[in-house]
Amino acid sequence: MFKIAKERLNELYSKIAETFGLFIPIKKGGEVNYHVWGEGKEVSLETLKTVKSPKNAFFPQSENLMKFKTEGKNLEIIDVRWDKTEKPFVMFGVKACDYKAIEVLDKVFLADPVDTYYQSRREATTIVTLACSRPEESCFCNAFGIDATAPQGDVTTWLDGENLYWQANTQKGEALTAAVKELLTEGGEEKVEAQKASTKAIMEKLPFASLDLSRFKPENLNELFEDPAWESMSEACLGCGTCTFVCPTCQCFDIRDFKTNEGVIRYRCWDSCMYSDFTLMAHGNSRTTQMQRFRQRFMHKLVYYPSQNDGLYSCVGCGRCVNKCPQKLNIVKVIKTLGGKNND
Amino acid sequence: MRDVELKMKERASELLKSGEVARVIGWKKGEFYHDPQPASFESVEELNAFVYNGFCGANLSKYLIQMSKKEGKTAIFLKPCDSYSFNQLVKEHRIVRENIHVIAIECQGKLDIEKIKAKGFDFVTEVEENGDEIAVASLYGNGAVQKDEVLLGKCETCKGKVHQVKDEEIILHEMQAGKKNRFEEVEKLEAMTEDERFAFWREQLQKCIRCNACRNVCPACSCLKCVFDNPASGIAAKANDDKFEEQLFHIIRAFHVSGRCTDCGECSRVCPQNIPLHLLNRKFIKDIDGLYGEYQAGETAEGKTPLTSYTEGDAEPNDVVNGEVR
Amino acid sequence: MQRIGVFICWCGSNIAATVDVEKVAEVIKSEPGVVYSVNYQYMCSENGQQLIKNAIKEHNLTGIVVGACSPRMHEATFRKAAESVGLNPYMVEIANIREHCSWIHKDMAEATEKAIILVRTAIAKVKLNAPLTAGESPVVKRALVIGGGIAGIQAALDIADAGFEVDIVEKNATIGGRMAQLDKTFPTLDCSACILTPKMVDCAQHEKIDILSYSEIEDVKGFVGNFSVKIRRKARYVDETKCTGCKICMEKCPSKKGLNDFNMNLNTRPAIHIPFAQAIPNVAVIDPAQCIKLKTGKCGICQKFCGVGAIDYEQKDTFIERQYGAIVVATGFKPISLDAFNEYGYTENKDVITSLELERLMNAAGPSNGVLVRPSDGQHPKVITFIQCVGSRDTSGCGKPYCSKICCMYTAKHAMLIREKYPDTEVHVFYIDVRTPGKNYDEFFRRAVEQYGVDYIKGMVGKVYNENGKLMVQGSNLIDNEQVTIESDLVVLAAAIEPEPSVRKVATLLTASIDTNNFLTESHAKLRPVESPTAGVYLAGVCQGPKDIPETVSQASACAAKVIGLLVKDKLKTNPCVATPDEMMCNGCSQCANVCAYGAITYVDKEFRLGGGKTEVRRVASVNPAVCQGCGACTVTCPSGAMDLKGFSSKQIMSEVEAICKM
Amino acid sequence: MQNVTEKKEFTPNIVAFCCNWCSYAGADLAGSSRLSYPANVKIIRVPCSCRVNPSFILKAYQQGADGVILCGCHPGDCHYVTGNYYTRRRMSLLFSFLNYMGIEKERTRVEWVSAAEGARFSAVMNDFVQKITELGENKRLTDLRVKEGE
Repeated sequence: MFKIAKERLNELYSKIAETFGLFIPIKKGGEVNYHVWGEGKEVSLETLKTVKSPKNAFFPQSENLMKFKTEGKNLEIIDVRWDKTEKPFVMFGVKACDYKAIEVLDKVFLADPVDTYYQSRREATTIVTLACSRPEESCFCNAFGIDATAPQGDVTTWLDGENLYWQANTQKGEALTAAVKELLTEGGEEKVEAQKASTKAIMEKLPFASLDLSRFKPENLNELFEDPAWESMSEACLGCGTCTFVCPTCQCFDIRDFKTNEGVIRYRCWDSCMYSDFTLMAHGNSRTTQMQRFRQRFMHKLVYYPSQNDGLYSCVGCGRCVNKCPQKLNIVKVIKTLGGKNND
Repeated sequence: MRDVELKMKERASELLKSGEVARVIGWKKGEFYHDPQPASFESVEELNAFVYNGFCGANLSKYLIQMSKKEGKTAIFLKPCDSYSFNQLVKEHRIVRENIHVIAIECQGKLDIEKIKAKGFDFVTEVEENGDEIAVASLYGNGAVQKDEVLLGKCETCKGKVHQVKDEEIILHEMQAGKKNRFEEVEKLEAMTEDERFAFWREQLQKCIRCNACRNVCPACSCLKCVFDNPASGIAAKANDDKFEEQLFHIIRAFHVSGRCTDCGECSRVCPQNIPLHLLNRKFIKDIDGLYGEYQAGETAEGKTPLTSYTEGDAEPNDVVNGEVR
Repeated sequence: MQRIGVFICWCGSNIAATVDVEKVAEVIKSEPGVVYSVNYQYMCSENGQQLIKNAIKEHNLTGIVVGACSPRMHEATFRKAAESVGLNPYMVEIANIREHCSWIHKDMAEATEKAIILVRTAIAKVKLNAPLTAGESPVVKRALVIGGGIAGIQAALDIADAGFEVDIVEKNATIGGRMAQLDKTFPTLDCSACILTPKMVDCAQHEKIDILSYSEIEDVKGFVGNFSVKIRRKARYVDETKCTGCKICMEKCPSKKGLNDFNMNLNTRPAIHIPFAQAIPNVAVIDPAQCIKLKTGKCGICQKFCGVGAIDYEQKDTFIERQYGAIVVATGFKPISLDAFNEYGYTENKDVITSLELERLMNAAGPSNGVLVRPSDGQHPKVITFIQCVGSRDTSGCGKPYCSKICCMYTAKHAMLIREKYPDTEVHVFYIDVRTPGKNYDEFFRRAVEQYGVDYIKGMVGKVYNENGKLMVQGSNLIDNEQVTIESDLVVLAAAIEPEPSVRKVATLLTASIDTNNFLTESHAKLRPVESPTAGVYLAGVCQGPKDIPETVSQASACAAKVIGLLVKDKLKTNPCVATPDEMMCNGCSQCANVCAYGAITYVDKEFRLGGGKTEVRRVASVNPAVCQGCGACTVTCPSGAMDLKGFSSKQIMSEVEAICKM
Repeated sequence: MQNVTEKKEFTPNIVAFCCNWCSYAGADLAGSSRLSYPANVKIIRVPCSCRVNPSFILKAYQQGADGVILCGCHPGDCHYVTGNYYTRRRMSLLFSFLNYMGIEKERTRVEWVSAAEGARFSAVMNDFVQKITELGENKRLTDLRVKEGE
């Protein structure tokens, strides 16, 4: 294990930025999101929940797929995907829940057929996670068996008042470590263990620590789908996309064309199953009410996705939706209502 | 506030019991004290979860678009600022006045949990409202904050404590208007140079994730199908691919609600990226006031809006600078 | 698949000298959707049009773009050509490469490049054009004239003479209007009654004219060609069909102290009365505010004496509803109230009168039987002072900013008549300017000054006050630059005229616009001066602006011509480029109707299928294509974009914008 | 042969929306009177200035316009009686708003040009082009995607 003094973090960032594009939580316009690091940027590593999750790095909110160049009646197709020969990048400060979310996304985008747009970005990334030390009341990653005190990743780091502690887990991690080695010194194991213990003590007091998910099983699918509680749960839903867009695991997108002076850009952008036109097809709309859309989102997270992915839920308990839903609806309420007997 | 909540609950119970109304729209207990959610109550039993406290900031009026179409009468609790939206919706024939029983309720300003958390209470376990002081219990320490400092942005500039519409009222204590001038922030921006203003809005709007929360919560944005969802409009788009899209979205949205926006402040309250969206709408309001005479949307449920009326001597567009005639 | 043909015109050398037409046609050939592109010397010529027609047939074109002169010039020509070979005329777009390109640019390369952009833009639009067909709506062959003054009478007679049914709705008990109150008319000095009453009789006797006197418009629905109007027939307490106009009731009526409004309240009349001798219809009316029977239940004398049993105290207002194809508004005027003009002492001095009062005093059928006397003591006035522009051309706010137009002439008329009949009378006239544009008008005025010795004083009157029974008129004489005071026996004020106040209600019902002075607005100040912007509504007389009798009659006849032109049609072709709401998106918010100048938008409750067997009733906008003029104001007001304009749809314009911005 | 390395002078791309009855006819008159204005002014015909939706103006900027000018009948002379009165209010508010967002005030303009004012139409366009040239390229309301590859 290595460590670096907190005051010297800027040197670390600077060093990483020499060879990598460095994405790190930065405060801009009052909000903390992952942005490319640069000298003078306001890094906010401790921020528990960036507004947008790190998925934006691999699965950007909007991404060009290809271009059609038209000249008169001729049409040429140009590949515009992110080029692997560009600088690889580092995602720095990823929290345990968000790292788990990347695993959820990988199962979607890297399974056959592979989404090569996602893949090329994913492969070029080295992920440096950061253990949580100060969870807040909306956190419930432990309900999904995630250990916020020891996240995985290519490199795992811990931060306390004095140092950042650094531990490489993978080859990519080793390579990054080698690149910044000159700034690191050895040691810190006890500090890390102490932090883990104290954080775990806090984690036990999380109000959502013991959510019961036992009813979300494939065999209960029909029963859950038909549950009358969906009506009242979804009643206040505005049908906005806040929950899906701040969610680290939501993966739906739309493909659209944009007309330029030269032709057309075909791009994809995040879409939300909460939107009424999400299911709009030539024949009509298969989900006509907000209840159906609302139900779809949570059934997918808690039933459909796990039934196809060995029981892995596509919720990681980051709590962003708990904080951000305009009308205070969220997945916790759904779990408590439908998840199982022990939720009362 | 506790007494107000009890009275509201009692009244809701009476209305439901007597069959006068089929449902009551109010707030229901959330997971914490600070996250009550809008809800409709159809039986006295359901009222057990009824709550009304400092975190009931949501403007419930827009729910009436759907609710007032249901069988039977709907009762709704409206804070003074929500009553403007209600009138505007009636004016635009979006809700049927006769099907609704409006209960005007007391509001002493609503709280912003994010502001409380920013004071260092980031694991809030309990909140207690004691007049101007808010006691906060958190895992990382307890303390108190001044209410003034943690009000929702929209409540800081509260435009008054008078209900514009009501069938009955539950007001037990005197209410106070906001302390800040609502155009102060707009004026601050107006005083900047073009470049500074541009930089300000670029930074703010770049945060936009096009989640549409502002639009979907907005009582003025009551279109069945928004132009941004309609491919035929030529401006439909979902997510940003370029900064322009956010500008376009917010400019057109502000224009569409101009003269109709009651300044209820919901757009800024719900924005996950905390973009001060109300400053867009307020600019229109300020300009309308300055150019065509003071106008408050939702003051009445009748009449034309400033953009659907004119006078022969109106200002020329080229002469208007910063909302004033040059 | 779209098959667009492009035709680039040289316009001789007008276009070809600065635009490389060959290159334009060549470059455009490779535009997606274009299957044919050609250039030709004169596209508008017989041969050019033939070329277009042939190409449409040969290449099975679905739309064409003509790069030529302004569409204001030949759009109709090319549309007709297209239509003649079966292509919908609205599938034609014009790229204006002459007025907007070749004529204003000198550099050939630059102009050619711009021409290409303009043609591309037109192609972008035409690709989104939809075939449009003009709609048709039936025409009810009956006209309504609101107001029975000379304007209404003339319009009604002209329309009826052409063979169409006309109803005149008059709010007073008789038709005739202001002209019936006049004594003589300028500039010929013929007797007003002598020329008006025969026309009134003509109306009464015309088999095509129905006079609905003592009636008002209550409600108007519908649109050009098909108005439905609700008319209130006020209770006159006399059966119109029975009354013979014998006037015995007037003699016997015990309540004789009602002010005679026909005589400008200068004398009195009985509660039951016929307004004047030649009234049409010659039927009595009871003033309910004055009638003892109607007020107290006792009396009933008139009923006793009426030989035909026409009196009916139980009569109530009734309503009738009729359909009309066209409506003429001829609601006329009234003199303004002079309450705000204290300086002339009108309210304090009986001998300060208005010109209209003077008309009655000089009229043989007037309160003094045509003998000019002072209202205060019945003496013959020796010195009479006229004051012009009382409340006209007044920017102080008390009066009206406009010139009332008729006062200069009638004042000269009055002065002349007085000097003629009573040569011993001294007549002074205070004026700002004397305005006499009109045939024989200035000659008339000069006669007053030169032959009749009327003393015209250029200047304003500051004050009129009573001193020892004499009216002292204090004013300035600007020509001699001195203050003058004229001791007068009678002072006559040329009060400004204003539209009859009831016009406001009429305008609202007809959705006809009104200006700040309450005059009805014409569709175009110069070119459509008798048409209201509301299709099918026409304006005659002073309701549209101050005018004298000959002008009023001209306008009334012009209205009649317009109405006849409308009523001879069985069906009206409507402009197909009208607003059209997408009901699936319409919120029914009413914003669009608020900006429609024509009242073309109404709202209907419609049932929509929601799926799952459910339905929903929603309020949605409905545009009447016969009334919509296609301005597009509603389209921008509509936040959801549900309202669109055919021929200029949002998609089309957006597409033009995209194409035109491409450098 | 011009020196190809010479920096290309900025010629603004201008879109003019003209109402059919007054301004478009005014532009026609400018044409028939041979009163020139730069070729980079391109006209889109609309029935009335009140047909111009703010989204058309924004679309023009997105597509690379450097200036947008809206022309209609003089207030009071509108062919459709009141159309341009609404235009006037809408555009007063919109322009003020755009400026509030940091968009240059001069970039967007409304001018009333009658059918008889050919000379004025030409003068207005010349002046507008000059103002936009001074102002430079539209960089604040443009969409980077549109100009890609240029």
